[in-house]
Order: sequence, then C-alpha cells, then structure tokens
Amino acid sequence: MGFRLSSKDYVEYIKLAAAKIHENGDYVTALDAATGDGDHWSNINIGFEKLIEAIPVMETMSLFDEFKKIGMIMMSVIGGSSGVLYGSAYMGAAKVLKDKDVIENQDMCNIMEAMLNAIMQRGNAKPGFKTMIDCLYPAVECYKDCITKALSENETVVLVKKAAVEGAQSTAAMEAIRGRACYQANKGVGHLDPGAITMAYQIETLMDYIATKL
Amino acid sequence: MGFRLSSKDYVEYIKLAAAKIHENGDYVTALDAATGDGDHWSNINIGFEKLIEAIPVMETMSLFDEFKKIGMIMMSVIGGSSGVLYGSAYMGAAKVLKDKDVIENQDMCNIMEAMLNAIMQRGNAKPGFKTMIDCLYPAVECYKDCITKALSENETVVLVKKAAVEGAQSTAAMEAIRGRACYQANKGVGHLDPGAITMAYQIETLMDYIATKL
Amino acid sequence: MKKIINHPNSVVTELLIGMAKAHPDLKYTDELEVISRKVKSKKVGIVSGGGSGHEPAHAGYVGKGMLDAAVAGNVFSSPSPDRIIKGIEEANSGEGVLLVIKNYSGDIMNFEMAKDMAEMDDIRVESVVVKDDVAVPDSTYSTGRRGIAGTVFVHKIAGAKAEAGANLDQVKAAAEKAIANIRSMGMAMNSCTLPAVGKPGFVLGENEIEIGMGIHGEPGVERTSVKTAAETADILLSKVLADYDYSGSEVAVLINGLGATPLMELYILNNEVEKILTEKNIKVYKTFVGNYMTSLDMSGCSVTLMKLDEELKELLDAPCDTPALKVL
Amino acid sequence: MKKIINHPNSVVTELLIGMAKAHPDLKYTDELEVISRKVKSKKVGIVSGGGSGHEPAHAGYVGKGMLDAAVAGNVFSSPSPDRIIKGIEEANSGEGVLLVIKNYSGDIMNFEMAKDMAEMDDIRVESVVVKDDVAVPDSTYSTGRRGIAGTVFVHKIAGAKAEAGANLDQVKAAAEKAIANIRSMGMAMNSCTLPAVGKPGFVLGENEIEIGMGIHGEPGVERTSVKTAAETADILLSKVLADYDYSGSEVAVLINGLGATPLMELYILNNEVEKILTEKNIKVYKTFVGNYMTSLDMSGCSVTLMKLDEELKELLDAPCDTPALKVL
Ligand SMILES: Nc1ncnc2c1ncn2[C@@H]1O[C@H](COP(=O)(O)OP(=O)(O)O)[C@@H](O)[C@H]1O
Ligand SMILES: Nc1ncnc2c1ncn2[C@@H]1O[C@H](COP(=O)(O)OP(=O)(O)O)[C@@H](O)[C@H]1O
Ligand SMILES: [Mg+2]
Ligand SMILES: [Mg+2]
Ligand SMILES: [Mg+2]
Ligand SMILES: [Mg+2]
Repeated sequence: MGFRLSSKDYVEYIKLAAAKIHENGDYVTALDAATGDGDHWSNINIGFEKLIEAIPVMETMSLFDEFKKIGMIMMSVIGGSSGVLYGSAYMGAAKVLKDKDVIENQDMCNIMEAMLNAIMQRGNAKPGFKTMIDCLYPAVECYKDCITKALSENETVVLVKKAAVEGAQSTAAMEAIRGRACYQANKGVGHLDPGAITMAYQIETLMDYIATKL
Repeated sequence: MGFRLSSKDYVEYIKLAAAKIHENGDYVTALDAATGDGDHWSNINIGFEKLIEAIPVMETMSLFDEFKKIGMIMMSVIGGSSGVLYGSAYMGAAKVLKDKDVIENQDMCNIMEAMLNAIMQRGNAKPGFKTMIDCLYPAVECYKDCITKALSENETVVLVKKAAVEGAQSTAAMEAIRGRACYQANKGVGHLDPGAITMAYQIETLMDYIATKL
Repeated sequence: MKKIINHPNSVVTELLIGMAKAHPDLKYTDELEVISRKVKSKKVGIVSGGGSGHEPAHAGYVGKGMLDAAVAGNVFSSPSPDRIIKGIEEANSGEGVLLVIKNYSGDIMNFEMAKDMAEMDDIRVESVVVKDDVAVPDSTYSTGRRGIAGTVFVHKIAGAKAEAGANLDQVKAAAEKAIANIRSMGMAMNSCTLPAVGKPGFVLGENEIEIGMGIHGEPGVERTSVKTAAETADILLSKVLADYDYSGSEVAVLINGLGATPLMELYILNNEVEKILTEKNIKVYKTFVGNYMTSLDMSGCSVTLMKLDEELKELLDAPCDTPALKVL
Repeated sequence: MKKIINHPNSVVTELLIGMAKAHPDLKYTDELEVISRKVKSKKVGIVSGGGSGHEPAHAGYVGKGMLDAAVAGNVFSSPSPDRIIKGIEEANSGEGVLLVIKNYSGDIMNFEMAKDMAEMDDIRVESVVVKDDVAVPDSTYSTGRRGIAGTVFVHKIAGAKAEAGANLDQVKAAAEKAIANIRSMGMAMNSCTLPAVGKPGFVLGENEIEIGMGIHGEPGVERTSVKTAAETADILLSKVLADYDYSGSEVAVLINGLGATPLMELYILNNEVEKILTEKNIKVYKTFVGNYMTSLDMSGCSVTLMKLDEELKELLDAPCDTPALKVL
C-alpha cells in the first residue's frame, strides 16, 4: 500500500524543509546576489520560521485549512516575488484538498500540479523563463508520467526528486525572462536561479520524507 | 637719501609678492587645511593673479587710486576672511596716500599702521588672537621704533622684515580666538596661522624690494 | 556600514512612524506598514507602494492632490498582498481605487493578487504599470522596462485627476496618458548598502560610474569613467530622446537624486539638461530638482521627461500638499 | 572624486543658473552670484547668504514668506562685500533690509563691510547673527558659536514677519527672538569633499563618527564609534537640552540631513527625537525633516529645536513658497 500523509505528517515535512532551507543560507544568498537582490534566502527562510511557529495551530487543522494557512503565512511574511508565488501555490493546492483527510499518491501529484498552475498564472510565466517553475514543471511532468506508467511509489519519489534537481540545475543555461535576473546585461546566463534551487530543496525533502512513509 | 616709491614701483612690488605667494602653494594650503578650511592660499593667490591682470590700469593711477583699486580687487576676488581684511587694509591705507605722489619712509610706516588698524577693526581682533595681525602688529611696532630711534632705512627694512617673520612664527604657540582655528578642540595650538604666514611673505618681499631702492 | 538606524529589521516600521510623527496629516497602520491620509474624502482613491528604501517614495507622496495610501514592503522588496489590501481599504471611499504599480514582477504579482482579493470584497480596483526606464529594452515578452523616478509624475497626474472629481476610468486614463509620455534614464556613482546586508550591492572603482543601473542596486547596462555634468546630461538625455519623440513639445523635467547626491550637483545637471533641451527645441514647462525616488544611500541621478498636453499641464499645475511634493 | 560637475571653479555659477532655470520665480545676477525674487514688493527685505555648498541654503529659501535675496560665496567661503551689496540692493524696496548672518568671522566681516557701504548709499540695513551650534562653547571673547541649520528657522520667522508688513525694527526683533530660542547639534558619519580639493576634509574610520563637526568640514568636538539612531538622538538632544531650558514648552524640530544621508535615516532619527522630547514633557508643535542646510556630500545630521511662543508659532505657520520650503 502507498503513503498516506495527514495534516500532522505535512507539518513534519515542513520541519524538515525548514531545516534544509536554513542550512543553505550562504549558498542561496550568493545565488540571488549574483543575479538579483540577494534576499531570496532570507525571504524564504523567515517564511519557514513563521511556519514552524504556527505548527501548534496547523497540526489541528484539516488539510484544506492547513494549506490555506501556509499560503497566507508565506504570502504575508515572505513578501517579494516568492511570497506571493508560494502563497498562490498553497492556496491553489488547498482547493485540491477540499474534504480530504489524507494525501495519497495521486493527490500529491494533483497538489504539485495545482501549485505549478497557480505559480505560472500569478507569475505570468512558463517553463524556460529561468524561475522556480523550471524545477517544479519537470517534477510535475515526471510525477504524472510515473502515474501513467503505474510505477511504484518508491520508484516515483526517486524519479520526481531527480527531475526537480535536474530542472533546477538546467536554469544555469537559461536567459531570464522573469525575475530580477532579466535586468542583467547577460540575463543571468551561467548562474543558477535561486528560486529554482529552493524549490528543489523542498521537493527533494518532500520526496525523501514520503520515502520514509513507504 | 631714502627710498621714494611711485605707484609704478608699488606695482613692481606686487609682482614680486605675487610670485612669492605663488611658489608657496602647497605649504600654505597645508597650514590652512590643518586648522581651517584649506583655501587660504588659493584665495590669496587668485587675488594676486587678478592684481597682475590689473597692472596696466594701476600703473597709470595715483597712489591713492591704486591702493583703493587694490583693495576693491582683493575684497571682491579673494572672498572669505582674508579678502575683506586685505580690502579694508588697502582702503584704509589709501587714505594715508591722499595727494601723495611717492611713498617715503614715514609714509610706508603710516601705510602699514593704517592697514593694521583697518584689519583690527574689521576683524574685531587684537594681537595674540592667532591671526595675520600677529605678523603685522610687531612689524608696525618695529617700524615706528626704528623711526623714533632714527635708524637708517637699510637697518629699518632688515628689522621690520625680521619682526614680521618672527611674529608669524609666534602664532604657532597661540590659541586661536579669531578665524576657523578657534573651532578646533585644541584651538590650533602647535600650528602656524596661514594668514600670518602670507602676511609675512608680503612684508618680507616689500622690505627686500625697498632695500633694492636704497 | 554607517547608518542612522537601530536595527536592520526595524527600519521600515521606524521610518514610517517617524514620518507620521513629522507629518500630522498622515496615518500609520502598524504591522501592515501603510501610510494613508487621516482625512478621507469622497473620490477615487490612489494607492502606490513598493519596496522601501526609495524615500520619500512612496509614503511622502500621500496627501491632498496625490496619493491616498502608500504601502511599504521591506527594503527593495514588494509589499505582500495583505498590506496592499489594507492600503486599498484606506484609500477606498466607494469610488474605486487605482493602483500605481512599478514594473517589477514582484510588485506586479503582489499588487495583482491584492487586486483580485479586494475585488472579491466588491471594491472596484484598476491598475496602471509604470515602465519609464529606457535603460532596459522594451519588450512585451519579458517583464520589460522598470518603473523608476517617472512614477512621481504618475502620482501627481493621477492624484490631481482624482482630486478634481474624475471617475475611476478617467483617472486611469490620465495615468495611462502620463505613463505613455514619460521616459527616464539614470546613472550611479556609488552603489547603495542594504541595512540587512551591510555592504554595497556593486562596487565601482575610484573613477567609475554605472549607466542605467536600477533603483534597487541592480547593476546597469554600461560601466564607464567619471563624466562631466555636460557629458552626463548628454548621455542620459540621448537615451531618453532616442526612445520617444519629444521634439517640438513642452515637457516636465525631473532631475532626481538617488539619495546621497547633493542638490548642488543636481542643479548643475539641470543647467546642462536645460541647455540640451533648448538646443533640441524642446520647451521646459516645469522642472523638479531633488531627491524624489531614491535608492538608499546610492549616489547618482536620473533624468525624467514627461511630454505635456493641455490636460497634463493642468494636472501638473494643480495644487498638491504632501510631505515630499507641494504645488501651490 | 566623483561629482556631477563640470569644473570646480564653476560650480557656484552653474548651480545658481540651474536653480534659476528650475524655479522661474527666481532671478540670477551673474558674476555677483545673487539669487533674488523676480517680483519685488514693498516690504522689509531679508537677505541671507554665505559660502556655497550648503544647498538648498541659501538661494533655495528665496521666495514669498522667506528671503528676498541670497548671496553666494565660493564653496564654504564668505561672499565678498560687493556681492552682498548687490543682494541688499535687490532686496531693498525702501523699507530697509535685514541681513541674516551666520556666526563665522568671515561672514561677519564681509556682511558688516557691505552694511557699512550700503548705509553710505542711504539704505537702512540691520543685521542679526545666528549662533545655534551648541557644539562650540559660547563666549563673548572668542568668535563663539557657529550658525548652522537653525538659520533656516530664522529665515522663516524673519521672512514671515516682513511679509506681514512689519517694519525693520520689528522684523529684526522677531529674528532675534527666534535666534534666542534656537539650538542645534550635529553629527557626521563621513566628511565632505570640496570640489576644488578633491579629497575629504577629515577621514573617519569604518566605525567612527564625529560629534559636533561644523558644516564646512571642520572637525568636531568628539570622535566616537557608530551609534544607533536612539543613541544618536540622545547624544545630540542632551547637548541641546543642557544648553537651554526647553522643558514644558512647545518646540519646532528640524531634523536636518547634511547632504548624503537618506531620508529613511532622518525619519528614523525623528522617531527617536520625538520619543525623548515627549518623555521630557516637551511638546512638538511642528517638525521638518530633510536636507535643509547641507555640507556638500557629507553624511550625517543635525537636530535643531526652536522654543515657540504664540508669535513664533504664527510666523512659523504663515504660508511661504520657496524652492526648498513651502508652507501652505
Ligand atoms: N514571474 C515569476 N514567475 C515565477 N517565478 C518567479 C517570477 N519572478 C520571480 N520568480 C522567482 O522568484 C525568485 C526570487 O525570489 P525573491 O528573491 O524572494 O524575490 P524578489 O525577486 O522580489 O527579491 C526567482 O529566483 C524566481 O525563481
Ligand atoms: N577676525 C579676524 N581678524 C584678523 N584676521 C583674521 C580674522 N579671521 C581670520 N583671519 C585671518 O584670515 C586667515 C584665513 O583666511 P582665509 O583662509 O582666506 O579665509 P577663511 O577663513 O574665510 O577661509 C586666518 O589664517 C587669519 O590670519
Ligand atoms: Mg530577491
Ligand atoms: Mg581658509
Ligand atoms: Mg527582493
Ligand atoms: Mg574659506
């Protein structure tokens, strides 16, 4: 049988993701300093810190309310681009979880797809624009593919994680069309997109966490 | 017989004084930078440059008009403290020269005394305040003394020059009561007053020039 | 880093409180970092905002004849939608609200999300996007040009139109007209230091300047040697004039300092700008010189032109009374 | 040295021309470097001036409700008497002229010489001397205290009194009253660079600040480590409050930037200043925050208090319309 994540489980994942983000401060800051304004890590890190503070409330919530809550916190605390994008992503994902008590394999794929759509819509952006989408999109495509091919969940999480990480790495070669890197003379070519890297941290952490539940 | 300076002769002196000022730029600038605002040399140098430009007009003038002209030029060109002080000095000296065709020994003493009085009045300052007065005052006292003692003009110019130079040097030990050095925590103690030094250059040059006329 | 601050995390809050204390007509909403007019009147509301660090923008333009509310994000970071919604609520008197957004994807996303959410609460919200910086190539595909100092003219025009009793569509149309006629170009001599970062965003050599940098410490399009005021005016205006046809027209000029450049230099630059414009048969109708849209302690300047017609002239001349811009 | 200038020798002329171009109500008299009102009215004339490098002072305060003429010297150098006489002539409408002089011996000598000469031409001239800087000990023997940012309040008060139709003695009395009630204290984080010199007047370490420096790059009375905004407010106000009894009174506050300090920091400082004043039971009646009396590109600030009575309040509130200060 596959994994079944409760709202309490999702909170466990949030803790792990917060730690992962926290420990990569200098690296991510340097990435955003190179092509943007250098605040991406501190933005996203403070967002996760606030999520950790809200855990006692979130644990008792339905998945729907939990995701909405995460969205509101991210939106208001992070600010900047990534705040509103994650805010939109979580609000979009919440809709998928209406009346659900647990997240199963297909739900997780739906959640990630809903997040992707919300981000693309809010950011008026597509894959290839050198943004966090370039991590999330290949991960979602891969997830859907795994489900179509009816691969095992064990195989799936490994493949989705790999797609996310490779997607994030692929931003180095891209010219920026969204985000601050597009104001650089060289459009950020040769530099990784910080938002794609932190997105990869989250997907990676999530897939690893799911693996422990299998 | 003693010296007799015409308005043309005074112009010759002005040329020599201009050269003397010109060649001591870095030194005087450093003095004013140490205790004031660093502009004294450039102020006074530009004043003398303008005097040089006005020579063709001045040469044809009476001594009275020549001195008034020098005063007006110094006042309007130099600006700052030294402009108005030299302006007042030359205007005051002009009065002494009313109806005179030449400057003789007693006249020269009167000129310098008139300059001293004008500067003390305009500057609301006395000897010992660490200003140009501390060069001019002992020079005038010495000059008067030489005349009282009926010393030869050859002896006089040597003594007056010495008094001026020593007077200027004496400012190093003084606490400033006028001028920008009075805003320094140590009141400029240990530093020479730039205005006293440039005053000494002028008296020195004048006495040396008179010596060539004896 | 030498700054008169207490802690990098509290600069925005403390500056806005300090502003509200200095200007008793302003109301400060804490946590949400909104500055709004204390006295509301029945008219279209104008809301602007963006990252902090551009003082007096944006809170300094709140007052009669300009903005009704300004929403502040962290330094150089867009305010979040919940803050913007508060700004919209403060500005709304039932006649609808116009958002003046600068063209940065962060600002656009946050303001649009706020717009969506406010509309759910049945507040009519329209928005315009300022993109006056000709340093960045225009393009419908990419995010395109940034909004910089020209935004101040948009505040003035939209604010005057709203104060005159126009409806939301008319106010939006006036703002759009202003935007279509505004172009700016900037130059930095030193970068700025973010309070939380503590060191400058880019470093320029003793004799280097950066042409076409952004107002968030983004590097520019060209690094070159120090120029005279005349050369600077020429470089900046050439870019502006090449981009939009101002010939034969009347213009408003904004000579903007970036925070650390003294007025002496801005006025010297204005002298050169006016010379070039006169030469090119462009008539200066009104000139503003000062620190209107800054970039923390950056030294440098930008030059903005707005082509005027009768309506824009009238709106530009209309009285306004804000901390940072007063027209009598 | 990075400055937007053409040549160090021409900065004063070019800045004044640039100012006259930006502000069409101003008239520029070349060579003599005087900025005056284009339209003269029958009233006591107010003339101020001093070295350049303090922009917007002094020319920026020429206009309705403040000065009639401002006379500019070279950078940080007193204007010569012939320039001041031109200023007096421009300001004189037959009702006499008040000179507002800052207490520097150079300024005093030049203004008094001009006064003597103008009086020979039968113009009635009076003068007041501003000495608000408490960093320097007061003394009748030495030159004593310098005049710094508080001078702006004197311009406002004297200007309003003159505009109200008072005679020369009354205008002088109002200016004297303002002067008696004004104290200031400043702090620098970096010195300034004179255009003609090309390097800073004094150099501060990475973490050093200078308390009580002058506005001409003169070093201050104490060098210390970087302070928070709260500590800065405390240090500056303590000196001011120790010097003059403001307790229980109403005051006008001027938070002045020295040229390179962004408004963000000045507003943060204002927040702290207001806290201390409130604590000490001193009521803030009106606050001004901005670059009012600068020192080229110096970074730092000064804090000025003026104790108010009913007359001073009324004069402070009277409308004025100048490039650098507008009260509606
Ligand atoms: N329009 C957009 N669509 C999708 N992602 C975007 C967009 N703009 C920016 N991003 C993402 O946001 C990241 C930057 O986030 P952050 O630094 O927190 O915000 P800001 O750019 O406002 O400082 C970029 O690296 C990019 O991945
Ligand atoms: N009140 C005064 N009386 C006499 N001399 C003075 C007075 N004030 C200044 N000085 C002289 O002027 C000199 C400074 O001149 P200068 O540097 O040209 O003017 P400023 O001080 O305005 O920059 C001082 O060194 C001093 O000798
Ligand atoms: Mg960023
Ligand atoms: Mg000097
Ligand atoms: Mg940011
Ligand atoms: Mg000087």
